[in-house]
Amino acid sequence: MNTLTLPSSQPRWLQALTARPALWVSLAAVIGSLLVGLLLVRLLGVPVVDAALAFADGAWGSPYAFAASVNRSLVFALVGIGFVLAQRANLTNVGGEGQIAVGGIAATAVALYGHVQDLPMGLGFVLPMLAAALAGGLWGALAGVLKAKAGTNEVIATLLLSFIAVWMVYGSVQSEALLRQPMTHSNTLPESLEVPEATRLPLLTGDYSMPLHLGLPIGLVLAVVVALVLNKTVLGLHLRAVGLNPVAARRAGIAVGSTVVGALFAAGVFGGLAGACMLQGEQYSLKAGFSSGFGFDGLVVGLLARGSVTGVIAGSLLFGFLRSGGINMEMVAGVPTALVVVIQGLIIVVLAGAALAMDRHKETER
Amino acid sequence: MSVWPAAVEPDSATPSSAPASAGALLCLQGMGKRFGAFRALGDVSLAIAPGEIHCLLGENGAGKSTLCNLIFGVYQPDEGVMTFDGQPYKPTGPADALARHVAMVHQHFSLVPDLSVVDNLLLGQSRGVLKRGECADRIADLSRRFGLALDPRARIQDLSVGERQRVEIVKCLMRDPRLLVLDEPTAVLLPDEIAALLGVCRRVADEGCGVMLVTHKLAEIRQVAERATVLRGGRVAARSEQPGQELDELVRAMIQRDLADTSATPESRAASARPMASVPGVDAIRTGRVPEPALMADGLSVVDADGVKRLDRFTLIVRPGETVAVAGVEGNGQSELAAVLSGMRPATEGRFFINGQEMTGRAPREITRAGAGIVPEDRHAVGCITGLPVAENLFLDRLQRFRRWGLLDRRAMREQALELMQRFDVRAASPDVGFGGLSGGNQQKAVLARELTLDGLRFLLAAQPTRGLDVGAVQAVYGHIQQACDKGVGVLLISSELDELIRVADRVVVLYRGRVMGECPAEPAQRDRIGAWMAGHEA
Amino acid sequence: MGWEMAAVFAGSTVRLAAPLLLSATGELVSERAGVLNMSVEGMMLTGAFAGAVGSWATGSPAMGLLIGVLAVLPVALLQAVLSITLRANQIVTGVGINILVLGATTLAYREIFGGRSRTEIPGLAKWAPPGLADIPLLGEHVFHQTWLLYAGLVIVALIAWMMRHTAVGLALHAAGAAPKAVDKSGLSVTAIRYGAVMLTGVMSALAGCFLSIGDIHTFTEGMTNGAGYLAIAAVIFGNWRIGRMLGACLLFGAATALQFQLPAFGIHVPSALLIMLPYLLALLAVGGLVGRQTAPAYLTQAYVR
Amino acid sequence: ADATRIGILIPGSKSDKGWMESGYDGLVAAQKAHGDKIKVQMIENINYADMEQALTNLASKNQLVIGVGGQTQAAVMKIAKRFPKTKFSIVGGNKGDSLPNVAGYDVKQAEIAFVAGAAAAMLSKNGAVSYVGGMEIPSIVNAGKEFGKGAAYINPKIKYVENYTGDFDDVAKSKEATLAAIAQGADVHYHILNLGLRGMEQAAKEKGTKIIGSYTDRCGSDPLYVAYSITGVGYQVEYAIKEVVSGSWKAGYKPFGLAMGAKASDMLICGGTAAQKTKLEEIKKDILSGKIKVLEG
Ligand SMILES: Nc1ncnc2c1ncn2[C@@H]1O[C@H](COP(=O)(O)OP(=O)(O)OP(=O)(O)O)[C@@H](O)[C@H]1O
Ligand SMILES: Nc1ncnc2c1ncn2[C@@H]1O[C@H](COP(=O)(O)OP(=O)(O)OP(=O)(O)O)[C@@H](O)[C@H]1O
Ligand SMILES: [Mg+2]
Ligand SMILES: [Mg+2]
Repeated sequence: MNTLTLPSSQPRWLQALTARPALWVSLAAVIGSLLVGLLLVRLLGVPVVDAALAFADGAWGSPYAFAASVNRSLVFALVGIGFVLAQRANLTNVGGEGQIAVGGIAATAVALYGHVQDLPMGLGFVLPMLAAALAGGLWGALAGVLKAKAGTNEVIATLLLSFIAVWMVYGSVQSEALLRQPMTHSNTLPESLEVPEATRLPLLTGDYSMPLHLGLPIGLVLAVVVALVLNKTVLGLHLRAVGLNPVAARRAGIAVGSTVVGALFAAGVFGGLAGACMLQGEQYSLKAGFSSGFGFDGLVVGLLARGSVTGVIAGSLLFGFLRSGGINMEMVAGVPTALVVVIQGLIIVVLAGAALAMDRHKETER
Repeated sequence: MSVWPAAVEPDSATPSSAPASAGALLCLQGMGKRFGAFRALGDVSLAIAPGEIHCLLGENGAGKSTLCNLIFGVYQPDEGVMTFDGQPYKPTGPADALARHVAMVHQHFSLVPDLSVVDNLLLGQSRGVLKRGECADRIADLSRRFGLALDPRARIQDLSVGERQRVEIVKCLMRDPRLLVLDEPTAVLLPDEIAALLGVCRRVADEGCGVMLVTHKLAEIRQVAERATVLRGGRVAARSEQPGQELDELVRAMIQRDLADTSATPESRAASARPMASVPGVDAIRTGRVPEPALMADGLSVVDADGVKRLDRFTLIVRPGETVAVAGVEGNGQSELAAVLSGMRPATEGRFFINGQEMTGRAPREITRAGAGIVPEDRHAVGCITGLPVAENLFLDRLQRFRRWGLLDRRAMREQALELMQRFDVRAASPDVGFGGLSGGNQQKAVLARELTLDGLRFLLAAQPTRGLDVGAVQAVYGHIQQACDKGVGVLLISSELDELIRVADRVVVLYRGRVMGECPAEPAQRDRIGAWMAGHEA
Repeated sequence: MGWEMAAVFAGSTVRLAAPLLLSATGELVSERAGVLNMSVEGMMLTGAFAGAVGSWATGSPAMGLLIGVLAVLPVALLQAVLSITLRANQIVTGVGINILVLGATTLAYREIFGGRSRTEIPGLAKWAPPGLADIPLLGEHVFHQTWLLYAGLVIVALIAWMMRHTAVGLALHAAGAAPKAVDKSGLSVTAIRYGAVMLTGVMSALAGCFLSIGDIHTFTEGMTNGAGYLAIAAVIFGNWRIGRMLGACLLFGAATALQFQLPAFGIHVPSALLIMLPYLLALLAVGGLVGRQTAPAYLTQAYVR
Repeated sequence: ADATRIGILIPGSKSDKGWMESGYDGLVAAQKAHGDKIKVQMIENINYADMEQALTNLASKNQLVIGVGGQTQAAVMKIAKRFPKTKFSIVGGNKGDSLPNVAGYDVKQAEIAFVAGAAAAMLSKNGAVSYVGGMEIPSIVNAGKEFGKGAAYINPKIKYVENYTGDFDDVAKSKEATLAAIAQGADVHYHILNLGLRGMEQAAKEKGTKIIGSYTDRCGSDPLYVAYSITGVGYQVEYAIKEVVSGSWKAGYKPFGLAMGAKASDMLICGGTAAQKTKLEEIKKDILSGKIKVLEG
C-alpha cells in the first residue's frame, strides 16, 4: 500500500532509502563519525594509511585478534540484547555496567567458594554463569520494582545502581572477608583468586591462539531465542503492547507491572551473563574496574540497534572491532584510543538527534 | 456585506441578521482551520461589539475551542481574516493576543498547580523582580470590583475547581482585557459559582469589554447572552440577536432536532441516588428466582483527585438481553462510570457485580474473564494499540489461544482475523496493516469484533461506540450490539446521541453531574423528558 | 587538636562539595524547567579542561575561567538543540555528550600538553573574607578558599533568590511544572528551556574550573570522574529545592572527606562504602524511601504545543 | 643485525608524575642508549578487559614484553604460557609462580621507605611526618609502615600519620588527605602516588610544608622537595632492555632495592649535611646486612 502511494517519479535508490530510513540514517551516522575519526587521525599528523593498516591488523589481522574482537563484541551484544529486550517494553536500561559488575561478583563467588569445580557435566562453569545471570537479573529487576511501585524513572534508577555495583566490585576485592585473594606476599593485589580451570568457559579451539569460548555459541543461541521471543511469541507481543500503550495493555488484561519488572529482570540477566563471559571467559579473576565500561558500550550498541537483535549483532561487531583496532592503532601508529571514544560519542549524539526524523517517518508510514 | 456561510442556509425560524461590523471590537471573516485532512472550521464569520456578551454554542467537536484558539493565537487560521478595533489582527501566538488585550480562559485550566495564586497571576505578566504585594493589592481590588474572592497566597493545588476558575478569570482581568474569551468556563462549576461567574461577565461587559462565552447550558444563555452564534460541524448554523427568546431554535440548529419543552417535569426524578434495596427485583435476584443480572451496580461513587464527586451513588441493574442506555451531556460522569466498570479505576464507594460475581476493585483481566466485553470511550488511548497490526489488536486479550510450540501462530491468527474482519465488515487492506491506519469507523468495528467475540460474553459495556462514525458504520455497530442482545447479553450503552440510543436501547437513564437525573423507557415519546434531564432541568 | 581536625574536616567538606554545589544548582534550574541534563558530567569536564588550557595559555587563571565558561557554551547548546528542538531522549543525549567530551578532552589534552608536560597551570588565588579570616582555626582551615568558591556561593544565592523572587524564576519553574500554562501566558517554553540549559552549562563550567584551576591547579584526563552524576544525584536527593540540595552536596562532600579523617581516629570503614554512599542515598530518594519526592511534573518531557 | 623488538605496556598514564612516568623515563633512556638497536611498541592507559589483548599483540610481535607494574602480572603470566619464545619482564613483579620466559623484578619499595622515614624524621621540625598511599595494597601499606618505622628509628617520639586515597591518580583526594595530615602537625610528607602527587604538592605549597619525592630527582628545581628517594622503576625497564640486547636476559625472580645499587634504590636529602648522609648510609647498610629488618614490598 505504501509503495503504491510513493510518487513513481522517485528514483529507485531513493525509494529503497525511504523504505528503511532508520537503517540508512544509522549507517550514515556511523560512516560520518568514522570519517570524522579519519580526519582527526590526519590532524594528529599520523598517515591515514598507517593508522588504517594498524587498525585492520589489530581488529582482524590474526586469529587471536579476530577472536579477541569477537569476544569483546559478544559482551557488547549480550548487554545490547538485554537493552533491546527491555526497550521493547519502552524501558531504557542504562544499567548494563552495573549488571556486568554484579554478574562478575556472583560468578566469582560461586566459582571460587561454591564448591562447584568438581561437579560433573560442566556444571562447574554453568552454575557460576547462572548465578551471574540471576544476580544481574535481580539488579535489573530492582529498577523494575521501583518503576512499578514508586514510578521511579528506570533510567535514573539503573544508572545509580550501576555506580553502586561498580563500587561493590571495588569493595568486594578490598576485603579478604569478601572476595579478595589471601595475602600471601606483599604484592598481592586487591583482586580475587583466579577461578579454577573447571569453572572457566571452555575454549572452542582448545587453545589460546584463537580464544573463542563457549560464551559465543551460548550468546548466539540466546540471540536467536530473544529474536524469536520478541517477534514470534505472545510474550514478545505483550512486551510491545505494554511499551506502546500501557493503558490499553492493562485493559486487555496484561499485567503491566510484572511485565515491567520482568523486562528489566531479563535485561539484567543478559548484563549478568556478559559479566560471566568477561570473568569466566577472559579475565578469570575479579578486579576493581573489572567491568571496564563495557556496559556503557553495550548500551550504545543497544541504542544503535533501534530495537532489532540483528541490529545489536551488527552494532556489537562494529564496536568490538573498533575497539580492538583502536588499541592496535595506539601501539603501532601512536593514535590515542581516545579517538575511538570520540567516534562512539559522535555516533550516539547524531543518532539521538536523528531519532525524531526517523520516528516521524515511521508515523506517516502507518 | 454578506457574512452568511454559503453552505448553510439560516433556519427560517431563526430570526437573525448579519453580524454588525460597524463599531465591532472583533470581526471574523470566513475563518477556516484544518487539522491535516480534517476540516475543523470553515467559513466562520462573526463580530463582537464592545460591551457585548456573545455566546458560542455547538455540540462536542463543533469547533468552538478551535475558534477560540484562533482568536487567541494558539492556532493560526488557514483562511479568513480577523480585525480587532478595525485594525488587521493576526496573532502568531498567545503573546500577540495578550499584547492587544485579548485574554482567554481555556476549557482546560492552564495554571501551575504547585504555585500560589499570586505567582500564577504574575506568570508572563511581570518582568524583573516580582511585586507580589502589589499584585495582591490588585487582586483585592479586582475582587472588590467583580465580587471574586481569592486568597492570593493559596496554592492552586489546594483550591477547588471553582476557585481555580476564578484564578483563571482574574488572570485575564489583570490584563485589562478588551476582549475576554471564555471556553466553557462553567462546565465544572457548581450552580452558585456559575451565577457568580455570569455576574462577573456582566460587569466586565458593562465596563466596555467584549465577552465571548462558550457554553452548552441554555440557562446561561438565557441569563446573559446578548447575541449568540451556533456552530455545527465547523460552520455557522445559526445566529440570534435575542437568544434568550430563541432558545429552542438555537438548540434545534445545534443538534438539528426539536427539544420541545425544556421545562417538562420528570416524574421518575426520584430514581436518582436510591439505595439498592429499593430497586425493583433485587429481592427476587437475591433469592435466586430470576437469572443473574448481567450487571448490578450498587451505589458507585467516584471522587476525583480534586475532591470533586464525578459519579454520585450510581445504582443500576442490567438484565440479560436488555440494553440500557446512559444518556447525558459529556463530562457528567459517564467516563468515570465506564472506567469503574471496566476495572481501570476503583470506585470511591459502592460495589458492582457482573454476571453475579462481585467485581468491585478487580483488575481488568478478571472483569474480562467474568464475561464482560468493554468498548471503551477513548479507543485510541484504551481500546487498541495503534502501533500493532489489526490482527494483534483483534486478539489482544486472548493471544494465548494462538500459541503453538511456544511460538505465536501468526498464520492461524491471520486467518481468524480475516474471518472476524469479514464478519464485522472491518475494512483494511490486510490483517497485517497497522491499526492506526484504519479509519475511525473501522477501528471501532474492530474493537467491537474483539469484545463481542469474547468467550462467555454476558455483559457488554459500550461507551460512545459510534462517536466519529459515518452513518453506515453506525448502523453496523448497532446491528452487532442488537445481535448480542438477542443472544442474551446485557448491554450498557453510554452515548450522547439521543436519537440513536432511543432507537437501540430498552431503557434510558440520564446522568447529570454524576447523578442519575431520571430513568424512563427508551421511546421516542420520552425524548423531551430525556432532553430536559440532560440539560439539567430537574422540575 | 580535635578542634583543628574538625576544622580541617569542615574545610575539606566545603571544598569537595563546592563543585557539586555549583553544577547541581545549574542542573536544578534546568530540571525545574523540565530538562534533565545527563551531560552535566561532560559540561564539567569541558569546563575543567578549557579552564586549565586557558589558564595555562594566557597565564591568567581569571582568563582561564572565562575561557572555560565560553568553551562550555557549544556543548550546552548541543544538549539544548538535541533535547529541546529535536526532542531527542534527554538521557541518551546526555550520555552521548559525556562520552564525546571524555574522548575529545583526552585527545586534545595529549595534543596540547604532549602528555608529558610538567607545566604548572596557574590557579585561582585564595582569599578569606575579612573578619572571618581571623577566627582561630576556622579562619585558616575553612574560610581560606579559592575566591571562586565565594563567588560561586554568591551566584548560588543569587540563583536561589532569582528562582523565588523574579519573573524569570517563576517562568523557569512553570516551564517544568506546567509548560502549557507558560505557553498560554505568552512566554516561550522553548526559550526558557534553552536559557536553563545554557545556565547549567555555565554553572557546570564553573564547577569544572573549580576542580581544575580552583583547587588543585591541574587537569587530569576524565578528572570529573562521575562528579556530574553526583550533582544530579544531589538534585534528586535535594528534592528539587535549593536548600535541601545544598545539604545534599555538603553531605556528599562530607562522605568523601570522612575518608581522610577516619584513619586518624583509627576507624576503618571500607572506602567503597563511603564512595557509593551518595549514589545509594540518591537511589533511596528516587525510590521514594526518603520522604515524598516531587519531581517537576514535565521533567524529561519535550514540549509540543 | 635486526633491531631487537621490544613491547612495553604501561597500564596507567605515562605522564602520571609517578610510577608509570618513571617507567617511561627508563624506556626513553634505553632508547637513547641503544639507538637503532631496539625498536619499541608502547601502549598506555589500558583497562583490565583490554589488557590481555594488548599483551598478546605485543607478545606476538616482539622479543621482549615489559609490563610496568604489578597489576600486569596476572595477565603476563597468562600470556607468557602462550608465547614461550617471547621474554617477559614484570617491573614490580614479585615472587610467585615462575615460568621459564618470565622475569619478575621486585622494586622493594619498603626498604627505601624505611630510609625515607629516617630522612623525614631528620627533616621534620614539628616532630610529625605523614605518608599518603594510593591503593591500599600490601606493598603500598608495607612501604607506609616502614616509613613510619624509619622515622621512629631516628626519633622514637615522632608522630606518624598515614592515609590511603584508594586511587593513585585522584588529585583532589590526595590534597585533602595531605591537608588532614598537616592538620595533625605533619610537616614532611612521603607518598606512593602517581597523578595524585599534584594534590599533595598543592597542599604542601599552601601550608608551607615539605615533600620527600619518589621516583624523580627534584632537588633544586622545586623548593617543595627537601629530599627524594629513588625507586628504580625506570632503571628496571632499562635493565630489562639492556639484558635482552646483550643477550644475558634471565628469567625468574630478581630483587632490586638497595642491593642493586644507587640507580635501583637510593635516598638523598637535598643539600643534606655530612652527618645526615652518613646516618642514611649506615641505615642502608644495616638493612642490607639484615640488622634492620624490613617488610617486603
Ligand atoms: N490539534 C488538533 N489536531 C487535530 N484535530 C483537532 C485538533 N484540535 C481539534 N481537533 C478536532 O477539531 C474538531 C473541533 O474541535 P474543538 O475542540 O474545537 O471542538 P469543541 O466544539 O470545542 O468541542 P467540545 O465541546 O468537546 O469542547 C474536533 O473534531 C477535534 O477532534
Ligand atoms: N491530534 C489530535 N487529533 C485528533 N483530535 C485531537 C487532537 N488533538 C486534540 N484533539 C481533540 O481536540 C479537542 C481539543 O483538544 P485540546 O487538547 O487542544 O484542548 P483545547 O480544547 O484546545 O484546550 P483549551 O481550550 O485549553 O485550548 C479535544 O476534543 C481533543 O480530543
Ligand atoms: Mg471545546
Ligand atoms: Mg476543546
